[in-house]
Amino acid sequence: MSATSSEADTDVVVEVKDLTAGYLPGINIINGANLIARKGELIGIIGPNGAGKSTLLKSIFGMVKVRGGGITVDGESVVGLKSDKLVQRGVGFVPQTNNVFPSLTIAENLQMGLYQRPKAYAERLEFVTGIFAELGKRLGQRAGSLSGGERQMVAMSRALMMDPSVLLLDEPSAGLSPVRQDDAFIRVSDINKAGVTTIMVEQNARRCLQICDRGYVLDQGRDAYEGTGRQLLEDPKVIGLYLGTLGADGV
Amino acid sequence: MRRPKTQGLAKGDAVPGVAKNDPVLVIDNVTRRFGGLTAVDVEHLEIPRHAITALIGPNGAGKTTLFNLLCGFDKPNSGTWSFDGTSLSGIPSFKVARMGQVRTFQLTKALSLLTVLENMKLGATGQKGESLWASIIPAIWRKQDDEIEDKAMELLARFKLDATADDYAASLSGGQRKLLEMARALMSDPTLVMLDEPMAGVNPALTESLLDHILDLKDLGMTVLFVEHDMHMVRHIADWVVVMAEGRVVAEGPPETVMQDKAVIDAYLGSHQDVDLGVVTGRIAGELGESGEELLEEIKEAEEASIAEAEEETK
Amino acid sequence: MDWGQIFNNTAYWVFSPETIAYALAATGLAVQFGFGGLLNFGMAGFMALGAYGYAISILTFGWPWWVGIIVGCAAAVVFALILGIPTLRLRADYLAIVTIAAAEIVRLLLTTQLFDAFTNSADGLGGYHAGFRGANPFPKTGADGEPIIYGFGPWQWTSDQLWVRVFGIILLAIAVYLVWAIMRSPWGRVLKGIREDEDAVRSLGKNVFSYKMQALMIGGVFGALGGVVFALPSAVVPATYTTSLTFFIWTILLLGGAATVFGPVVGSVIFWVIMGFLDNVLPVLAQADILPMTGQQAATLRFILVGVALMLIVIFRPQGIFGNKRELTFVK
Amino acid sequence: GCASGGSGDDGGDTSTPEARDLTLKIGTILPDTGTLAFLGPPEEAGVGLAVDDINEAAKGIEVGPVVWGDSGDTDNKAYATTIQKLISEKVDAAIGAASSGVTKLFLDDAVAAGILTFSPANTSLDFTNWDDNNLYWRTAPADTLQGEVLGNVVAEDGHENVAVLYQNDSYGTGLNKVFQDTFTGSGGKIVAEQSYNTGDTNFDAQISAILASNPDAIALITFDEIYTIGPALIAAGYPAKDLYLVDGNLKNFGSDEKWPAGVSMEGAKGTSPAGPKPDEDFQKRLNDWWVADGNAELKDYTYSNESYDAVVLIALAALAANSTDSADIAGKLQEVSGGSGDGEKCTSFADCADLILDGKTANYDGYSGPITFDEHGDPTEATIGVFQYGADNLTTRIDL
Amino acid sequence: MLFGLLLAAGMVFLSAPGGALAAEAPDTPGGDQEKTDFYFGGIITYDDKPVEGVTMTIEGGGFKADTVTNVEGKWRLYVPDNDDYVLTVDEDTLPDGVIVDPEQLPEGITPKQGTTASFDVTFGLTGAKIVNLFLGEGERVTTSFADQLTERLMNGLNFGLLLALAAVGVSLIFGTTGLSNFAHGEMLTFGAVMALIFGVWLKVPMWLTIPIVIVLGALLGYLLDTGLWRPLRRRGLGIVQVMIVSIGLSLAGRYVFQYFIGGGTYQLPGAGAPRDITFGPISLSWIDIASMGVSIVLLIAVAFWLLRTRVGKATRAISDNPGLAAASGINVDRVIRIVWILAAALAAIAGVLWAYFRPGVKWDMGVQVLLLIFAAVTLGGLGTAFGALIGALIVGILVEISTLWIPPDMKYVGALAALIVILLVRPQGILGRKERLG
Ligand SMILES: Nc1ncnc2c1ncn2[C@@H]1O[C@H](COP(=O)(O)OP(=O)(O)OP(=O)(O)O)[C@@H](O)[C@H]1O
Ligand SMILES: Nc1ncnc2c1ncn2[C@@H]1O[C@H](COP(=O)(O)OP(=O)(O)OP(=O)(O)O)[C@@H](O)[C@H]1O
Ligand SMILES: [Mg+2]
Ligand SMILES: [Mg+2]
Repeated sequence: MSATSSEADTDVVVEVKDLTAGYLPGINIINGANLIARKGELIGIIGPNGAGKSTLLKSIFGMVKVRGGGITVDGESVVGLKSDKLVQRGVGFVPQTNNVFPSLTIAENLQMGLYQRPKAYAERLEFVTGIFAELGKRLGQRAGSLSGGERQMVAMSRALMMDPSVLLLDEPSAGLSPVRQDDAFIRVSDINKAGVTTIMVEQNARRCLQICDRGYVLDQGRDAYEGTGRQLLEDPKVIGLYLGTLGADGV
Repeated sequence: MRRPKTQGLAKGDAVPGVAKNDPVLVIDNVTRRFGGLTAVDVEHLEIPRHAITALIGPNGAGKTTLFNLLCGFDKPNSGTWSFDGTSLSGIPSFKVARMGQVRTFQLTKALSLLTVLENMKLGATGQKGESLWASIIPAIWRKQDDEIEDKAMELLARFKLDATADDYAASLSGGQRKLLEMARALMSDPTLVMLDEPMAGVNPALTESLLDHILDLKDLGMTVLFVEHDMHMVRHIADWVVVMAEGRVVAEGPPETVMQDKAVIDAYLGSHQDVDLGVVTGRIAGELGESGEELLEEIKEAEEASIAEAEEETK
Repeated sequence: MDWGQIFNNTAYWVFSPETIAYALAATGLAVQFGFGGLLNFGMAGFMALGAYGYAISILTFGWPWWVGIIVGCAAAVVFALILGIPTLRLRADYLAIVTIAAAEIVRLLLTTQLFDAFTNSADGLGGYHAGFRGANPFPKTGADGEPIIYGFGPWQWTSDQLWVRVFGIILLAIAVYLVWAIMRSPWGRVLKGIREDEDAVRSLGKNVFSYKMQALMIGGVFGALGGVVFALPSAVVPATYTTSLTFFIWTILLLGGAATVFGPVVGSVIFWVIMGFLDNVLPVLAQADILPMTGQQAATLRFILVGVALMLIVIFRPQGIFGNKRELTFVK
Repeated sequence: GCASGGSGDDGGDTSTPEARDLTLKIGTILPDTGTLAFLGPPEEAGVGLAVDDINEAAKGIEVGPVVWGDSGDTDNKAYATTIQKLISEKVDAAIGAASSGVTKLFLDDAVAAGILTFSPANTSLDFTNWDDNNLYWRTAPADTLQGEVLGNVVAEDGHENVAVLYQNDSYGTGLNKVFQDTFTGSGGKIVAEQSYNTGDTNFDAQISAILASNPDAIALITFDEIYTIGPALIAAGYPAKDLYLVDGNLKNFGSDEKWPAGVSMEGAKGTSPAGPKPDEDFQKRLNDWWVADGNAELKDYTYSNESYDAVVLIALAALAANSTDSADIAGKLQEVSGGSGDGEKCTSFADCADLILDGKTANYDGYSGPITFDEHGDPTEATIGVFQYGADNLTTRIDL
Repeated sequence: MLFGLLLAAGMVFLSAPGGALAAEAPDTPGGDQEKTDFYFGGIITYDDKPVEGVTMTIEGGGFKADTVTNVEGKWRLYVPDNDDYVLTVDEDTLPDGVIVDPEQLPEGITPKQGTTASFDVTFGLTGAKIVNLFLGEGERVTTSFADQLTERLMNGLNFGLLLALAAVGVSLIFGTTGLSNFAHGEMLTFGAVMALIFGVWLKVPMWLTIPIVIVLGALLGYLLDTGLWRPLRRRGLGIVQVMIVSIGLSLAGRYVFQYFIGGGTYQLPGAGAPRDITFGPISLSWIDIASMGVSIVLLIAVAFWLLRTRVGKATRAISDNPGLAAASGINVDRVIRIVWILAAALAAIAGVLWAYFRPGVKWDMGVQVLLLIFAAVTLGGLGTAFGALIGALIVGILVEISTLWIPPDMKYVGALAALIVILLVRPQGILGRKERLG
């Protein structure tokens, strides 16, 4: 893949090298994927359904067994580390599905986000409810009874609670209403600007590519295209295969 | 390439609760409360037949809850509704589905340890082999089953799931599950199909081709009611849009009109659909434009408001 | 140590009425749990009803033996109804506790002296064999008047014993065939769908409750038949139908593979072969002072080892003998 | 079953005594595991000691190594594999089981295989008319006799209002019924009647109900549950002297580490089938045998007498029949027990064997009493001893 | 009848004085007569006091004898044979105005035609027949229903509290891992057996034994988790599979106990302490009070732990979604291990309390309450620890009081039936909550 990655590259935060990973024996879902996120970068990953985007994030986060290749965070290999160890290293993750604790209240969900540093709760809560004001009013409601979009907000907030230095987001905007989507993207961008290296998987591909520094297109477990957000956004091939024309006609 | 929208659905002006010329679903005074929260409070709503209706509204507006009520998955505190002229209140969910009103779930319900194909075949209605006695004798149901399988494979191909037909549904990715959920609902040739955010998480390129399929279905006489947050899609295929907020129907009408509605824009759409977020966030240089500035303004305001609120609470 | 004898005694369990009975009940459980996802922990109750239905029909009412079997099955169906109507709406794990409790209630009702006239309370019933043995098609004695022994090697039976086995195996074969047939039909597909997510199946227009009830009944009838086969060569004693019996049936089911057709049969054979083998080998080892323990401790050790063996089999072959490994990746 | 009654009679003429050379194979199916496991050791000790005694006497019959088997209980189903083991080992007789329920479950198998089943402890009436080809026998006397003695003892002590706590099984219900009939027939009243199921471990509600009826005396028809019920009753302040026990629970608590120290049963009475010979010496021999076999000391002697007598009777019957065929033994069992009515009393295997070898008819009366079988294989005669606890929590025989 | 049946209780032969002419009461009943194998005997009381000096006559088969009741009101008349006899009470010798009231005769005995105090009497299977006459209005004081109820409620509370200790553990395990731990009964037995080993066999004082048991219980939990459950989680075994493993463990564990302590019942020191502390109708022993005290203290501690500590909340998070819990930085394995340690320690102490409550230590004492524990957990709402507490109290009390109305051999039927009924009304259990759909 990209020749830009070199050993001299000192501010690489997350590096995925020739990764192979999968669930079922004998079937690799990720087939030699490569990815680099430098300090403070906002990386977007797009691709068709079933391409392995979520699997890639899960492998970085230690939730899928890595079969080959390497993953480093801050220069150290994290292959084989369990999720809670990665959290200790400041990596936060919002999964695509099942991303809240249904029987816990919103407040408790958020507390879980801060499991390793309970003292900072009040401060972080303020930050998070600043983004999703709805949640602040319903802290006592059980997450299991929330609407789809509300869940998504809780999921995002939970990951933001811990003030991570690397943030992995799997389709954070799915199910959010248009205003909330824009909000979410802008927030992600803000957070990223504040120094949080962010890797975001999105099917809301245009929006994602608009704000990200660099983007990857993942197809069949390997990166098919790579470039700055703009390059991809305008690449006719990418448009034809992955972005579609619906959002582009600007009705 | 764009197909014409069905026109003349309503009997009068496009106001909330307007009567339709040929309603398939009529809802009256349906309310559902959870403790102190009124999640659904719909006075009157008609869904036009042979048309595609979009149900939009902010998160937590009560859209999914309304779906649950209409399909018998939840019991309302009050209200009546009828489908095709038959009252549905108190009818158990499976009967509702048999009558031709089929739904999908926003949080997908893939039948994990069934293969994708089996998931699909389960969707077909009127299967002879589903009665216990007939099931013992394959001769009774074999032929029908083969037909169902053919149909399922066809749909799967359209939804780009044919390669996974023999995999367990549990092994599908998030987006693939959404697709399966929708494809499965279509197996039953419903009169009215109710889709809860069918395209959330689906790749935009695929979405586009699927929309064509939905339009085909309409041409075949099916009625579609769907919830969606993707305005491009709504604009593209919806003949009619119903907007819900805080449980009520606050607006309805053809997409073009509704999306110009100030209240709808304020509460839901935001006026910045076409703003380039890259510019707004200052990541790339470019014309911010009027609406872009507005957007920034709004966000700042909202933030200040919530901070103020939080401060008040802490005091 | 006479390994030949130990082998023979162990091989006996391949065709024992107990094996057949447990296999039948486990097949019933396969329908209920393996395919239908119903956590029925009351299998002992169904078996008890089958056995008692059979015995009471004969002893109290003087009905023919085959009517007794029908009555046993009918009792199971009624029990399934009574149990199912209120409880099939419960969440799966609640169902487990309710069925366990219901089966215990059945056992206690059969034990109490309140219905002594029918059940002979804790003592149980026996001596109802005449009818069944009368229907035995295999001649009991040869031309020379000596009793005929059927079979070969470790499997040698009198005509009555053979008849019990043949009859049991016929029932089992029918049950297995039925399960095989219905589970590959659309009916089975719906049932499996219900196992995965009821609401999804409901949304597709299937009457979930009715399917669950059918599964509960079919499984219950197989359980009752298991109870009958268990009772055919022996007696019915209420203390037989404890929760342990249910647990053993569950273990058998998982040994063979929960959602499989032949799993329960193989599981039952494994279970009884282990029981029989350990019972034969342990005391011998203890007597030969290879195991430093008393005979009584050796007997106790058997159950320790049975427990450990069950654990190990489940641990190292969690999907069961016939189960599909692939399924395991996705279990919750 | 129906014994061939006449066969023993023509042995009376002065035919020359013939020497015997028999080898008898005995198996046990007694509870080593399960809820009744506490009954296993005394019963097995009884069997083992009897075998030793028989072999030592060397009267032309030798008992081969015993095939020890576990009957377990109805819960763990150990009996199922054990009976098959005994069948395939081709034993002539199986000693067991302790519980009537368990025996019921395997009896048909044993009968089909043609082995003699001989229980030292079954009391269920159902076996009397069981279709058993005359192959089922037992030494435990019917409860009827003990129940009546118990009823008389309680009545004669002048108690008017009595409560009963009994186990819901053939043993408990049978004994309870006879006890109640006798007791009410002599003028007393049953003021509370509580039962529990085999395997129950908590008797609180029952005890509370019994105490609430304020009984003058309490009859406890239980097995090992006495270890729970006894202390609970005494803790509740009920006087030990008004407690009445039965053979299932009449134990020497004083020498029993399982009984809580300091809980005195002084004055409590109990009934138990007992032979004419004193038990102390016999129990010591049982214990010695048991310990020599590599076990810890025996705590309990319930049904050891009956087990011992069962083996002796089988051996005597084999000797009398000059055959170790199960059916032949069964044919002689009634005779050697004295059931034919013309036997000469004898109280040990050696003595009885000598009689038989002399061509006479023996009438064995053993440690469990004057055993006499009827044509069903049920013992018809028994001596029921009455015992009382002293300050040392040990029983002494006080026959009224 | 050739008397094939029976024989006599009396085997002792004394050299009795011959000829029985009774004017004076003998010291021991029947001491005035020659002993035979057959006798009639009895006692005569009036208003619960023995009546002395009543003349009793026996006649039949050509034999006749009489005797007089002694100070205790007792009499005994030996007869030569098992035959039909007539027994007569000389009503003149009864206190003034007292007659033999036909109402108060023993069951099955009626006066002979034309008499009020002569009866036909026969022997049963034994050589003794007792005819007791309890005359006058004996007033019996029984415990009133209300008092019984109070007493049983107290017992039920005690039982419920110890069930709760176990149930909270089961509930926590279920709540965290989804596992219905069928081996929990053995964890109770473990505690009791350890108390037996240390408190009785090694003679460690009880105040020291209890902490030792708790520590050993915790150790058991730790070992089970590291040695068994955690590897199973690693292998990704399904919950039903793990459940079967717990069933196997239960079987193995139970028989391990039987292997070492045999099939008998043992008592812990202090078991059977007198119930001498009374409050109205309730009488308790100091053991009861200590037991309830221990339960309450431990339950409060657990409640505090659950409500106040983040580990408590983490248990629920893990039960919802272990993957997400890990993604939140929760060390899932560690929390689960803590839960096992806690549950096992609670179970061990519950086992000791159960051994005092029954009383007795027995190899299968744990399984006997397993179903009740599960009933409690379910009743309260699966996975809610506080529900388990409430459920346990309900079950404990139900078991204790239900036999006021139903036959005692069905005493568990009441509690189990109540469980079913409550679940029908509240399918999610008492404190359980419904899930949202869609
Ligand atoms: N079981 C419940 N208990 C309590 N509140 C509930 C329950 N179900 C839904 N709600 C609340 O009702 C409101 C409406 O929820 P609903 O799921 O219908 O929203 P929606 O319009 O579908 O939103 P979205 O677009 O985010 O999916 C939400 O605020 C939700 O929190
Ligand atoms: N738990 C699983 N077991 C087996 N296979 C799986 C599992 N999860 C995903 N897969 C397979 O891996 C492939 C990639 O899945 P993944 O979830 O990574 O896709 P994705 O790119 O995130 O798609 P989407 O945009 O739909 O979320 C899918 O084809 C799916 O079949
Ligand atoms: Mg994904
Ligand atoms: Mg919704």
